[in-house]
Amino acid sequence: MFHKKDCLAMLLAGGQGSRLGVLTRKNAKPAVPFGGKYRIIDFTLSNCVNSGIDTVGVLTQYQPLELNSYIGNGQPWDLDRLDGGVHILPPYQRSAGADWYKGTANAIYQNIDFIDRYHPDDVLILSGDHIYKMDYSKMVEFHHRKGADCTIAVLEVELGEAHRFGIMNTREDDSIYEFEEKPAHPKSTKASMGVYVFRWEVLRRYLIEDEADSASSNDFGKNIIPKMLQDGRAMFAFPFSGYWKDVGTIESLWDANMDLLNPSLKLDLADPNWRIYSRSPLEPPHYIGEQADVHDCIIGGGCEINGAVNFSVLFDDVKVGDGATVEYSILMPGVQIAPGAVVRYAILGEGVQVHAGAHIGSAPTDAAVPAQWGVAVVGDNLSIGDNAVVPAAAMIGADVPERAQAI
Amino acid sequence: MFHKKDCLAMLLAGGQGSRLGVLTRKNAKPAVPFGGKYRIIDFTLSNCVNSGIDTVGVLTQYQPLELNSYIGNGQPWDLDRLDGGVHILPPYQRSAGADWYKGTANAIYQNIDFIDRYHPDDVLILSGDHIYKMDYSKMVEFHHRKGADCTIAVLEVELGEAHRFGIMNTREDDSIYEFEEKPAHPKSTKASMGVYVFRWEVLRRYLIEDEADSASSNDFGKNIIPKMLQDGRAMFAFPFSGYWKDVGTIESLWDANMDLLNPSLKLDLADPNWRIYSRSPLEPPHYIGEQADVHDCIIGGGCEINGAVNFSVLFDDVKVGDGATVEYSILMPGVQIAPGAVVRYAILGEGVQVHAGAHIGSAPTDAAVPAQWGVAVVGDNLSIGDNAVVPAAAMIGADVPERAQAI
Amino acid sequence: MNKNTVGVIFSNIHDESMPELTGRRTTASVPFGGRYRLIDFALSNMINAGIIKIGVITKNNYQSLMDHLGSGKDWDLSRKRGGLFLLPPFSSVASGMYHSRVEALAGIRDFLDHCTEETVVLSDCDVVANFDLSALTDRHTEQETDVTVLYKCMPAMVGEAVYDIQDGRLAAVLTNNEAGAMRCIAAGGYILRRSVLLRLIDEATVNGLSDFQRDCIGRNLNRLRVEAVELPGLVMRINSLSSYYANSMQLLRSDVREALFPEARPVFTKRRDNMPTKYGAEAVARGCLVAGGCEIAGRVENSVIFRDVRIAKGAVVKNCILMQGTVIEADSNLSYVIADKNVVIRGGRTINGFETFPVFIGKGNRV
Amino acid sequence: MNKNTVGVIFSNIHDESMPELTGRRTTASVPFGGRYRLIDFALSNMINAGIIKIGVITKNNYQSLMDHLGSGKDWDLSRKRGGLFLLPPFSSVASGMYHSRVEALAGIRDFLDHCTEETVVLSDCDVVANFDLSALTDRHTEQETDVTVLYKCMPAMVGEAVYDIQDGRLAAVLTNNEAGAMRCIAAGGYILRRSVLLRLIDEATVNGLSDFQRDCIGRNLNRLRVEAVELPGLVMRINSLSSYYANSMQLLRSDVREALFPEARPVFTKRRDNMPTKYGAEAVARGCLVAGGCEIAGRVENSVIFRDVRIAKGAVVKNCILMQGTVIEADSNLSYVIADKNVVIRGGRTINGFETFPVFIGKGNRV
Repeated sequence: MFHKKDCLAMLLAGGQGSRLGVLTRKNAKPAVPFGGKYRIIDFTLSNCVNSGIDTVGVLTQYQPLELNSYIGNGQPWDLDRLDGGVHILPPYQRSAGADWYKGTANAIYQNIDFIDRYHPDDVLILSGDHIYKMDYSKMVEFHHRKGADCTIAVLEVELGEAHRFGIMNTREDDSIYEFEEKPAHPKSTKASMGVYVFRWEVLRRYLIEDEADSASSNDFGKNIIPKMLQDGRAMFAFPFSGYWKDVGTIESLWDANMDLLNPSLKLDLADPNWRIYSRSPLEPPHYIGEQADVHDCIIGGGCEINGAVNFSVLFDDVKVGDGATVEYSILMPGVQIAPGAVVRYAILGEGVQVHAGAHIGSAPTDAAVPAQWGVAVVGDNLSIGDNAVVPAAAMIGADVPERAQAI
Repeated sequence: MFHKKDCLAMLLAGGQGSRLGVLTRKNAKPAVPFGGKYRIIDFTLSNCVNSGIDTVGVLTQYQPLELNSYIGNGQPWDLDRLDGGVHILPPYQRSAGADWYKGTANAIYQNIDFIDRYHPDDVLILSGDHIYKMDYSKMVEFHHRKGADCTIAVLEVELGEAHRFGIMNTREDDSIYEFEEKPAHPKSTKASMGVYVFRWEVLRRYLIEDEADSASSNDFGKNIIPKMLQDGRAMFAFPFSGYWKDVGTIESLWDANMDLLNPSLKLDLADPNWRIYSRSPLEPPHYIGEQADVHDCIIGGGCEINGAVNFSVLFDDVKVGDGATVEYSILMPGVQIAPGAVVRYAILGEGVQVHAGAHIGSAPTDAAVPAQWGVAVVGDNLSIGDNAVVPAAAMIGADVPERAQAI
Repeated sequence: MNKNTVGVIFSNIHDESMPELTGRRTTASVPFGGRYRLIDFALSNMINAGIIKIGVITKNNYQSLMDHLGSGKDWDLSRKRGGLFLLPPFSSVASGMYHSRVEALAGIRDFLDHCTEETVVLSDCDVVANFDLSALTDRHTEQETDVTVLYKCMPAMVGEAVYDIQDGRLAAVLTNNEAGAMRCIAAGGYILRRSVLLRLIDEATVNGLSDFQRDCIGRNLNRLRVEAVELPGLVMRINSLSSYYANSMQLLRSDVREALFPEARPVFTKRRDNMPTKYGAEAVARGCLVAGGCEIAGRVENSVIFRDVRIAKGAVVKNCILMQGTVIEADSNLSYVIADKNVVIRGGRTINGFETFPVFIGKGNRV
Repeated sequence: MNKNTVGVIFSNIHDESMPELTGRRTTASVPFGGRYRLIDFALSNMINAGIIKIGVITKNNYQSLMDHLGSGKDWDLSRKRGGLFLLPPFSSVASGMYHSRVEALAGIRDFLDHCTEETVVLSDCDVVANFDLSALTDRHTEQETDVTVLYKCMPAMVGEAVYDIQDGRLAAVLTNNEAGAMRCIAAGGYILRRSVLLRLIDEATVNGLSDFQRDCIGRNLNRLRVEAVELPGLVMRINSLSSYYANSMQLLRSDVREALFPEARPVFTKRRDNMPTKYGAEAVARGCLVAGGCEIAGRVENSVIFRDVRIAKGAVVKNCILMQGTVIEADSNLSYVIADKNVVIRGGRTINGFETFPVFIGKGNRV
């Protein structure tokens, strides 16, 4: 039995996220750890449930094992509902054949049956790789007030940055008359956040049409939105203000983690009225040793800190030995830093072992060629040997033997 | 965090089940309704949990929407565990590429990572389309006692029937020396039930080898089992006795439903120590009208019966009007039989509407050509018009207009 | 969702009126209608109105209620935010057992205080009805009403509080002095602004008043906006064994079933993993409501049959209510009998009650 | 799985020994170790031994325990078969509140009777230990023991029951008469054959006996096979505010943490959706156990800090236990303080206790 839902959310979590390199080798991007206890997808899922949306389809096709088992029955997000709740939606075979998801629009197209069973008025289309807190119910309300067929959430960006985004050019009443993808000469600073509300009846028709067009790449941004604009559909830009960050690259992922250490950040993780839910681990409290030096950092459960940890985000079960130094780094669950090792400006994947005296990363000020500086990244479960060196901007995908110099 | 599991189960639920015709047009075979309140997969899932196996992977790829939403979080089977529980495992994309499941062995091969995270000693391989009650823990115990690499559950069949099964030829100690698929001249009557226990370490190696062999069809029965026999692996046949039925065809599905009406059936659905769990509906009790005639039947919740219902299995919310007759039939949820209609020897899919005076199916004794007689089948949500006629053995995939004679 | 409303259900308030059925359980957990407990109707009205935070006030005998409700999963109330709260006595140090509705409310003052919802719906469990509560809470909120009392015109008992209603407003709370007279009686609950409810509780506690209807509402009609709304459609009140029997038998009418079990507002209840009901070769069933898990081999007419009942060959059951797990052995003959849970009637016994005096057989008896 | 064993936990038995901490809660729900309640250790030992059916006997003040346990989901005990059963008083008509362990067991006789498991593990909540209970239940079953008493040699109180053990068998239950003497004391629970337990309860009830150790076990040593097994490893007994403080401080030793939180046997507890703990620019932390959700902007040394604690800039906290939600405002100075939940220490205040006499600040106080 399926009850009618006013609005349901479809969360696009299928992409490989190849710009995150070794961090997504065996893991879909939305399941990448973030902020000391979360996964990236926690923000979107929590936004849904906090906005009163209790039916969420998660579209996956790339390495979903970790993501599926993380989402599980949806209980951490209060999405284990009798009617509705969270549903993982992989591609599947029909009597007529089988297809992987070709583009974002095709992914929704392939799940029309799923959406239809809830008879929604509106469908919210979301991405699984943005860090933000947003009350979607206000956007849906706006969408209704405007009588829109499609409403797109937009964020004011700086003019100098606007060329990196999809820009919405709007009239005074917030209606959209033009959409420009990464314009060289932007006419406005309203950047699309990749959050759409569609009247389902209208979107459904466009999806079917789009699927029939063999020339289409079946993408919302490239095909569906331009076609709707061209047809003169009622399309509006919903202005959002607040923290919002796409964490699709190593730099932006590192930045977004460092942002959490900023006391004046406009993203309050402690707000009891808008919790960010996550599947929390069972670890005991963390222990800060008598010789430790911790400040400007986030430290997860079960950690044992005996060295210096500053300007860093440490997930659960990280061990930092005596005299070790961790600065401006992100250490994912289970990382072990042996005594005397130094980690600076680095992202270490789950279970990475850094042996005594090893050096990973370096400060931008130490870079010989500033343009070549970058955050060092080490993939899950790798070992960095005694006194080995991993330079800035390295992307490590295999163990580094002792005393070796990785490249 | 994943705890070690002694044994986990992998349930092959991927096949299209094309021999069930219109009943699996939009539904995977394991999700086909059975026995008045169950789905076929309930039996295997309940066997798992009753046998103490709390981690089950369900391998799907064909029309899994209904099956996924039926299994949901696994709560009806007590499989909504913090650690373990039921996991739907569709095919997915890796960095290296993507593949649909090619055969039963390939389906398990593609999920080696999933199995590995639980470090099981043994893996139980099951099918999702058999009706039986079996304590797998006894089979696993036998497997350990024998020191087997692979144990296959076998059922004694009649010699005349043995040619329809995979037959295990065994020595006195139950060890298998030969496997013959549908032998013309069977040497034994021990038929494989499609229930295997493997030492995971051994199976894992064979799966990897088999995958590397491009000539293989990646199937347990055709490739893995013969190869292991050939290598002289310790393989044993575990004798099972009790009710067991493959419900892969219309006839066997109908038979198995009718079996439930037999009071001497060796499949006790009322046993409190071995419940068959299912996702039960919310319907009120059923109502039997003052003019009704019900005997030899199973009737689900929410039904309203005002006609004659004999030798039939009725699921939830079926309505049978005044003077209507239902005999030797299976009526899936929400079927409506208008007054005066007659349904005999038929399977009606969910939500089928049979209008006044329509006739569906007929008794074998009325068949002009006995060899052409068969159970009539009507697909989900179809309408059979006033006074329309659906003959025996028909497979109806579209509405039948009033007074029409379907073929 | 009805995010701004919290529900509170009194599970014990009417226990004394049906001692046979409430000897070992609360009114809330009295079985009704083949697969339900009385609380299911109050709970389902709230759930179908989108209320997801519901407190159940208990007093004693509540083990069976806890068993029924479990974690609330079957009502979709096993939630991180909101959900089902069992509120036993002793929730605060000072309060012991309560004896009146006002004391019961005082005992959960902390719970009510910690809520953030603006509106509270209070409900008892003695009324069986299925109505659109959300329309009523919406109206309450839109019209900025302080208290909405729900009522139904029906035969009243002597001494019972009855309403004098003028133009949809509650004008006075009176006391009925004529047995069986048609009167406007509280039914289906009260909708209150939470701040008003807290004030009424505090004032009653300070002044030692204990009657919610007369003292809290009736005495404050001059300073509160109290609307009275008659419940639409079917309303059954279960306040004695005979009304229990009569109302159960009403369920054999299709219009009554349609009113109580509309498709749009399902009645939630605990799910059980039983098999579907089976009728044997010699079974005869006429005019019966039959729940799942039964095996009917004999004859059953004009009766309400709960889950997991066995009626053996040759047995005849007429005009009976057989609760969960009743076993009627071969060739027994029953009419006008109410069998509580797990009763066994041995083979060949005959037990006949009368329409106005059904025989009651207590839980677990072997006759 | 340990399908043949059912667990029973007494939540209230030791409430009188720590009135400060149990004023508004059971011993079971006393916070310990930064994110746990005492019951978590008893529960986790059972869960890690594969026991999936656990009854918790309550008496009063159990609202906080209900809040903690919820539906049992966080212990993976929200199950259809087995699971967590809260057993309040009044579960049967006759029994009122219990006053002794024997009465408490008599009050859940029905529950024990309906179990099908052969073995029962009884446990209190005053002992903090993490041990392999499954090895002990296996041994109990294999050796066909009637009763296995678990004990630890430790300082005993005067008047306390102590064991005389001969060759691994319990020879006598004696009474200690020397304060602080090292004695074998019951710790960690009792493992009993269920049939034996039922008989012992019935006999004690008939004879009006009330002391489980002396009457039920001590008097029957001649006819029962009673083994005594010393608990391996670390055992903490919390039976006063000072032992609560001393044992909490033990958690700052890494060997103690390793013994109490081994990877193989996690300690389950209620999960909270808080953020991870954040250390500010001027934070200094040395030798501290710190749970999630905290914001540390000041200085904290040699302390146990529960979830959601705020320590403002300039504040200094040494040798303290700060429970959930404590707020230490700027420039305060605390040493040897135990702050119960949601205490607020205003800016600039100084409160110093002494190692053997820590200052206790009750729940919700604003100082």
